[in-house]
Amino acid sequence: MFKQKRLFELVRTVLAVLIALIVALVTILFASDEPGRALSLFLFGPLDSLRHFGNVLEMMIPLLFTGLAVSIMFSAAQFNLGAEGAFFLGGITATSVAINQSLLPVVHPVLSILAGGLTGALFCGIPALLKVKWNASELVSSLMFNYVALFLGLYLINYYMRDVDAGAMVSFKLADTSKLIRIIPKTRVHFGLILAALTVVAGYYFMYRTRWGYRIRLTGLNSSFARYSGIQTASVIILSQVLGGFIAGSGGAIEILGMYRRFSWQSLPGYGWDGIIVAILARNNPALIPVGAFFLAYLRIGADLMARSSDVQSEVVYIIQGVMIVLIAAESFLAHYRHKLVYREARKTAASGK
Amino acid sequence: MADFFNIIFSVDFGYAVLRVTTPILFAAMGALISDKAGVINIALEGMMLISALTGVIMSALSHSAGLGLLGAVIVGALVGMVLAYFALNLKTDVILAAIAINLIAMGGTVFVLFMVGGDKGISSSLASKVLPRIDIPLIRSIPVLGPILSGHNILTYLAFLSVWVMYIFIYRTPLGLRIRAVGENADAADSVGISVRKIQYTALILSGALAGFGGAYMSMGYVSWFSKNMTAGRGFIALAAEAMGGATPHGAMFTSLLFGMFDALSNSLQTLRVPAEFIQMIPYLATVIGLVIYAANKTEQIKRIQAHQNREARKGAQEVKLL
Amino acid sequence: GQQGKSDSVETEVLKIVLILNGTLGDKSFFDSADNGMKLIKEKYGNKVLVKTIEMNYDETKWEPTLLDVAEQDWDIIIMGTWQMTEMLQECAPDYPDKKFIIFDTEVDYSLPDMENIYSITYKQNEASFLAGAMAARITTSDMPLANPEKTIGFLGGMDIPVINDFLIGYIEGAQYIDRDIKVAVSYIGSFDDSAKGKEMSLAQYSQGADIGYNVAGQAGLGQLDAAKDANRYAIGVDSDQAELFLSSDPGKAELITTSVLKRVDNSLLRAIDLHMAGTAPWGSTEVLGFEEKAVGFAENDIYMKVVPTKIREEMDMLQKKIIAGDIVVSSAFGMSSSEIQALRDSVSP
Amino acid sequence: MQTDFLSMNNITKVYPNGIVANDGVDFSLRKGEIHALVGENGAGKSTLMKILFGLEHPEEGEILLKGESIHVSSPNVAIEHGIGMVHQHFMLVPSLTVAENMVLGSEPRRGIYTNIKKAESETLELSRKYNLTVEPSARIRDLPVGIKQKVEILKALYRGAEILILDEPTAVLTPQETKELFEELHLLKEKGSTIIFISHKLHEIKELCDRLTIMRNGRSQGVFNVADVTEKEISRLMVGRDVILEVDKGPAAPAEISLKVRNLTVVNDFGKNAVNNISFSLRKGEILGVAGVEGNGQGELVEILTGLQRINFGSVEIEGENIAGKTIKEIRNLGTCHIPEDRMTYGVAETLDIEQNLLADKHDSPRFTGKILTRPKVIRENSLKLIGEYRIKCGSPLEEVKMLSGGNIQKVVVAREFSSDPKLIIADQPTRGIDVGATEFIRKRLVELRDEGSAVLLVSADLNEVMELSDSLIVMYNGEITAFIEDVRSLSEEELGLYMLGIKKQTDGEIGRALHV
Ligand SMILES: Nc1ncnc2c1ncn2[C@@H]1O[C@H](COP(=O)(O)OP(=O)(O)OP(=O)(O)O)[C@@H](O)[C@H]1O
Ligand SMILES: Nc1ncnc2c1ncn2[C@@H]1O[C@H](COP(=O)(O)OP(=O)(O)OP(=O)(O)O)[C@@H](O)[C@H]1O
Ligand SMILES: [Mg+2]
Ligand SMILES: [Mg+2]
Repeated sequence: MFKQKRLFELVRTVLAVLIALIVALVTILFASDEPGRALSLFLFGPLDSLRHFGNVLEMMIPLLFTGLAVSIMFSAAQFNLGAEGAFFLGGITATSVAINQSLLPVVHPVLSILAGGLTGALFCGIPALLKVKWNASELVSSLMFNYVALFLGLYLINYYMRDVDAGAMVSFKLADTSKLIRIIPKTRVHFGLILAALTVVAGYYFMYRTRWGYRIRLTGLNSSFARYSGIQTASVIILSQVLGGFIAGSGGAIEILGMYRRFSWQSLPGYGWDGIIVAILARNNPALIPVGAFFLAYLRIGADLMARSSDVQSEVVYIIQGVMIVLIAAESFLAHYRHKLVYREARKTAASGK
Repeated sequence: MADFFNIIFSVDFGYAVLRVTTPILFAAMGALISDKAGVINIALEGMMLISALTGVIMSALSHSAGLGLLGAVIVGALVGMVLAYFALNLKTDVILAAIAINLIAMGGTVFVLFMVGGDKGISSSLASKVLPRIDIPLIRSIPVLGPILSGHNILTYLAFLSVWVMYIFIYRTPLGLRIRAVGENADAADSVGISVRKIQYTALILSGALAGFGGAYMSMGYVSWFSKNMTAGRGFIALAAEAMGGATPHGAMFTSLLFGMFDALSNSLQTLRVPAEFIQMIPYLATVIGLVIYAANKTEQIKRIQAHQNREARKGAQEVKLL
Repeated sequence: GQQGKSDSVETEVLKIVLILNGTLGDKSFFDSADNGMKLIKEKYGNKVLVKTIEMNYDETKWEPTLLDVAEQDWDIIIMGTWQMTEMLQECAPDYPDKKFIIFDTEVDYSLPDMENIYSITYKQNEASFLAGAMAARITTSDMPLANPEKTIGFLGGMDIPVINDFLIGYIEGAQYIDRDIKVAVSYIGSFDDSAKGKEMSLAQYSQGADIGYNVAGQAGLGQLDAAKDANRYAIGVDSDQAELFLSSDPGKAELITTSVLKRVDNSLLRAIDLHMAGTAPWGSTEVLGFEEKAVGFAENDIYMKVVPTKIREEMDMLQKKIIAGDIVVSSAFGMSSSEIQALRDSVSP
Repeated sequence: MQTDFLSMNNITKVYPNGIVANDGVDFSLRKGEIHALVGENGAGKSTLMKILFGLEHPEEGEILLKGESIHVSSPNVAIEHGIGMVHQHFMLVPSLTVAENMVLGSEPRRGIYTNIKKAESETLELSRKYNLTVEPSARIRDLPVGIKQKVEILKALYRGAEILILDEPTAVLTPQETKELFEELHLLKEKGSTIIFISHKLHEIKELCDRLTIMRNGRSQGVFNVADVTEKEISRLMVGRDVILEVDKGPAAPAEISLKVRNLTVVNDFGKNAVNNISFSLRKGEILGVAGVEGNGQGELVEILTGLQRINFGSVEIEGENIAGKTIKEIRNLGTCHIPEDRMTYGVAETLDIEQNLLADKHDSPRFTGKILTRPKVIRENSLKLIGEYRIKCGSPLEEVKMLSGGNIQKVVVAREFSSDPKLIIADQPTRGIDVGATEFIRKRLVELRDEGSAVLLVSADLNEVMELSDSLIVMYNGEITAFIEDVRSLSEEELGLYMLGIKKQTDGEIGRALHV
């Protein structure tokens, strides 16, 4: 029974992907004179060289962090969208530590990441506090705080960390001691991937094998019940968001330390929203976060390669991404057939039971 | 400081507030109607963007601003329907489906603009129309208020009218009653033969249509062209305004105006000697503060009402008993 | 990789790729660069193969793209903005037989193996100086839409060095004409939100400015709408913004007295010309200004019609002075944020 | 033999999770009868009725109305065919008024507007006609459950129901309200309605119904004339074995005081005393019943005792410790357990599996959680043990709780709470809406726990239950204790009713005996 269902899920997903691909192909037919090549770039481009596959892994790193962060907050039924702002501010505070030229290796990135994480924790903690104290919707306040984060971050860079000798609004150079080492030669895949993997594993254990994770999940599923069971729901609500913020903030820090020479974002990088996509695709289960993150990263890189090397407009990739995401997350897609399967199965067991 | 007050109490400022508020108000009404039916619509941003482009293309093709508006509204409604199809029929998580729509809107509008106008950034090659401004003869002659209230784009008046219409619609008509019932207790609505799905479809389609008005205002009223990503987060702000306004038409209008006021203020205050980043933060911070004050008040109020109700309920129970 | 169709003259075809760290459609910088590619194609036809790649604004994608194209068989790889310099400095030495052009910034030639890079920078501050001077003349003039107040406007996209480089020139130009000129400065905080750009410009106009200058990409176009609503003057940037509206909205176009041009297109064509002639200065930077037609005013019909001859003549004269070095315009590059803030405050109305 | 007015033939329903809720069920109705549908929790009663009402769709089977096959694709169709349903759980919109709820879906109109005036007058008319008094302009959220139940019935009647399905309408009603309801149902029957009545209280069925259909495991066990079968026989057919309805309970052996309530007053936000200066004690080894019409302060009392609400005035001691300022957790750690009145809100997380639900109050106890990680093996052992012990009907411990029938959900709650070695058990309506087998089981467990030395506070609106289970009893009316009955066996149901309605009250001295000083 379970096996059949799993098989069905697989078939369903494959079919959804196929349909999405057909939609993609139709769109590409519109936009391209060489649709076959474009599609093959899109599908297999990420696999055609180590560097391109490295790009997928690079992109996965921030997605793993924000995906995990969002899934923890959503697990507590806290629709905090602040991962975006936390990631950005995490990058900024990490920068403020990383531009310091007098710290030791190893210690330096650790301090920077901690700084980023703490900022993220603080940032996502504020909507949590407002929620607990005054019942202000965390969805709305975090959405607004994201804008505040952007402008605050820009101010900090502009007035405190800007390298006036640089020709753009960028921070001073990050010290070499602060950088995360590259772990796969010929790619930019950095130590952050290992950190991300560890964080996701820890996240899984945390959510499903510790008392705190249990409390978060229980509060998210039914907070009245959680309270009745003796759980301090207010602190759980805060914990989930502070933790989510910490992870998102560290993610921002790690992204900067692993991928950049200087801090140079001038707008929110969007990984928070991507994190929501990943978390929902993974149904808030940390164990599935890598799958969701890989899927999204592969999609993005494939689409980029296609836009870059064929005549497909780069904007088309947004359309393809949107369609793919929606179809794959469509739970009732083919539900009809699924039910038939269930029904037949139930009849069979009933018959054999008799 | 004198400058500050000069700015706030100027006629131009008052006029600007209404202008800034208009698109947010439309989208907030869109947020409201779907919220009432129990579905959160964070695709407003994308819907507005798509409609903004549609308005420009349609008006350029038809040489009529009215048809442009019609096109924008219809396409907004269609996007609402697509969202409904995914969320209600295919059971895609509604937040995810909405994010996907926003993504598609962001790239799709530029793509379509490129296909239609051969340009990726702005629709200046399309001779699109703008919706007219309206002078209201009587009101215009009122001192001070006159110039603030008169001479706006027709959609500005429509936006404020929509608040009233929405109020009547939600609280006085059968469909409104059903929408509220579905939003509050879908099972109950289902059990009396109301199709929950149909109602939520209706709400999302209306929500899209309202976002369509907002989008049309952006490209055919506020400015006279479509440019990439021109809604710049107004759909999200509308969402915040609706929540902050306690999910009532008038509340949402009030908070939209509040946001409009702070936004207009931040636009005017740039000349103050404060880093621009801080001024740019004002509207968002003000929204959060407003939200907190509102929510805190409401929590208090609910507590009081609940207590009252409990008491009444108990009294009722006893009366029944003694019958 | 992407290559041209191979034909008999394959060996003679010069393959040029432009990688943009943004997207097309900004009606300024990137579009202008792309236009440069078109000019090159027009001029050299079959002798060149050109391609433009948009890398979008996501910075993590820039370096992989640069490495990709460097590996493919392009002869000349063109890119722009300061953000690309450090990547290029690391990449170029690995591909000594490829040529790289970087515009609007320069690489650090004290580093080893930079001989295959040619840098182009622009004197946008000098062109902005002229805009400031013209605005100052107009606001104090008796032109039909000018008012007695000595206030002019500046609408920036963000408070960042490139934008401020325009601002500094503008302020200096205005002050050069009249020390009492006040400059209302607003930053939109975005390069997309043209509605907000319009709103801020309207606020400036209502606070007494009668001419404004927008340096905010697509968001800056809002100023042109505002000029029409408020019936005031505007100055465009990067491309000839009057031309954008000439057919669709002539009334608006007439208010755009001129546009300050940063002709990336011209400079790229010039670079290829030099390369074809074998005189391209690989391994060094060229600073292009009025002389090379890399910056300048859009001297279109509206400029000729709307701006009084006296002012136009003065502008020509100032231009000559700048070229001759009699007037030296400061640059925002190298200034700290507080210094810029102080300068803004000193002219704030 | 009369011809069948309605018949459902060979109905089979398989839920998406693979549960076969109805397996070839035949069910038929005669015009003008009151037909009972009984069966254990999860037997498939509600499912069958939902199919009849168009809320669920069967995989097989047909429905014949007056001999003609009908296809009930949605509640709308059912309503058109004159079928009305009062659901097991209220299907009302709390913020709307009675009249608005009444007309929802078939609103009278005036132009584009809803004609609220007409809705209200029609409601009033209908309520007079059937003697079901309600106030049309009152908001549902302000109404007590009894009235809500009336609104539900009126709702069905408003839509012209000739066949009225009542899914456990009495589960939330007090005896008096039930009596009233029965009178109204008789009235309806006289006026020509046909009624399907689902209940787990067999005496009600004996009292009200003409025929009954018994279901077990998704199949029909046959149709009977109510007059021909005894309660005992019904139970046997339902459960498949003999059920002892009377609890076999020896005399209590009260020991020292476990719970001490002194001068407790609970003031609500409007300054009204929901609980007014009450004092009593509860000793180990006894069951103290708290009787009273719902809403007379029992809810608040329970909330205080379990820490869900803060104490305003007075004191509460559990196991010798004052609980003022203690968290729920700390109170639980004193040895308190709590069976909540509303199991879906406070008792379980619906979408969580059974195993994890069984863990809620003890997830962090050293038995299940080490320094950092939980112990899956011990947890699995625990859940399997409890599922077996409490006979929770489920496929596996990993099944979501919402897949269980109501009675089995209640068992999950009870199993969890009873398995924490409680010293003080606060049981609020512990057997509400569950079948006889499960009721028997829970009552037996309560007595066992008492005999093992736990103190039990039993709050129940079910007079039978309080009188059968309690050793002593306090009666609450209007926030006060109106009577303390030391030995329940000496009490008659009538006398208890008088105390509950506040018509009779003991002297302070008599009530003071509840202190056991
Ligand atoms: N929507 C549903 N999805 C899956 N399973 C369900 C659903 N509704 C009911 N079931 C299952 O179907 C079976 C029959 O349930 P049903 O509600 O018909 O029982 P019932 O006889 O009404 O029980 P009760 O006396 O507890 O109300 C149960 O095992 C229940 O868990
Ligand atoms: N959509 C659903 N999916 C899964 N299970 C469901 C669903 N809807 C209802 N159920 C479960 O099916 C069971 C039967 O539901 P029903 O409404 O008949 O009430 P009940 O509480 O089981 O009855 P009782 O109070 O007599 O025990 C319940 O346990 C309910 O939670
Ligand atoms: Mg002037
Ligand atoms: Mg049932």
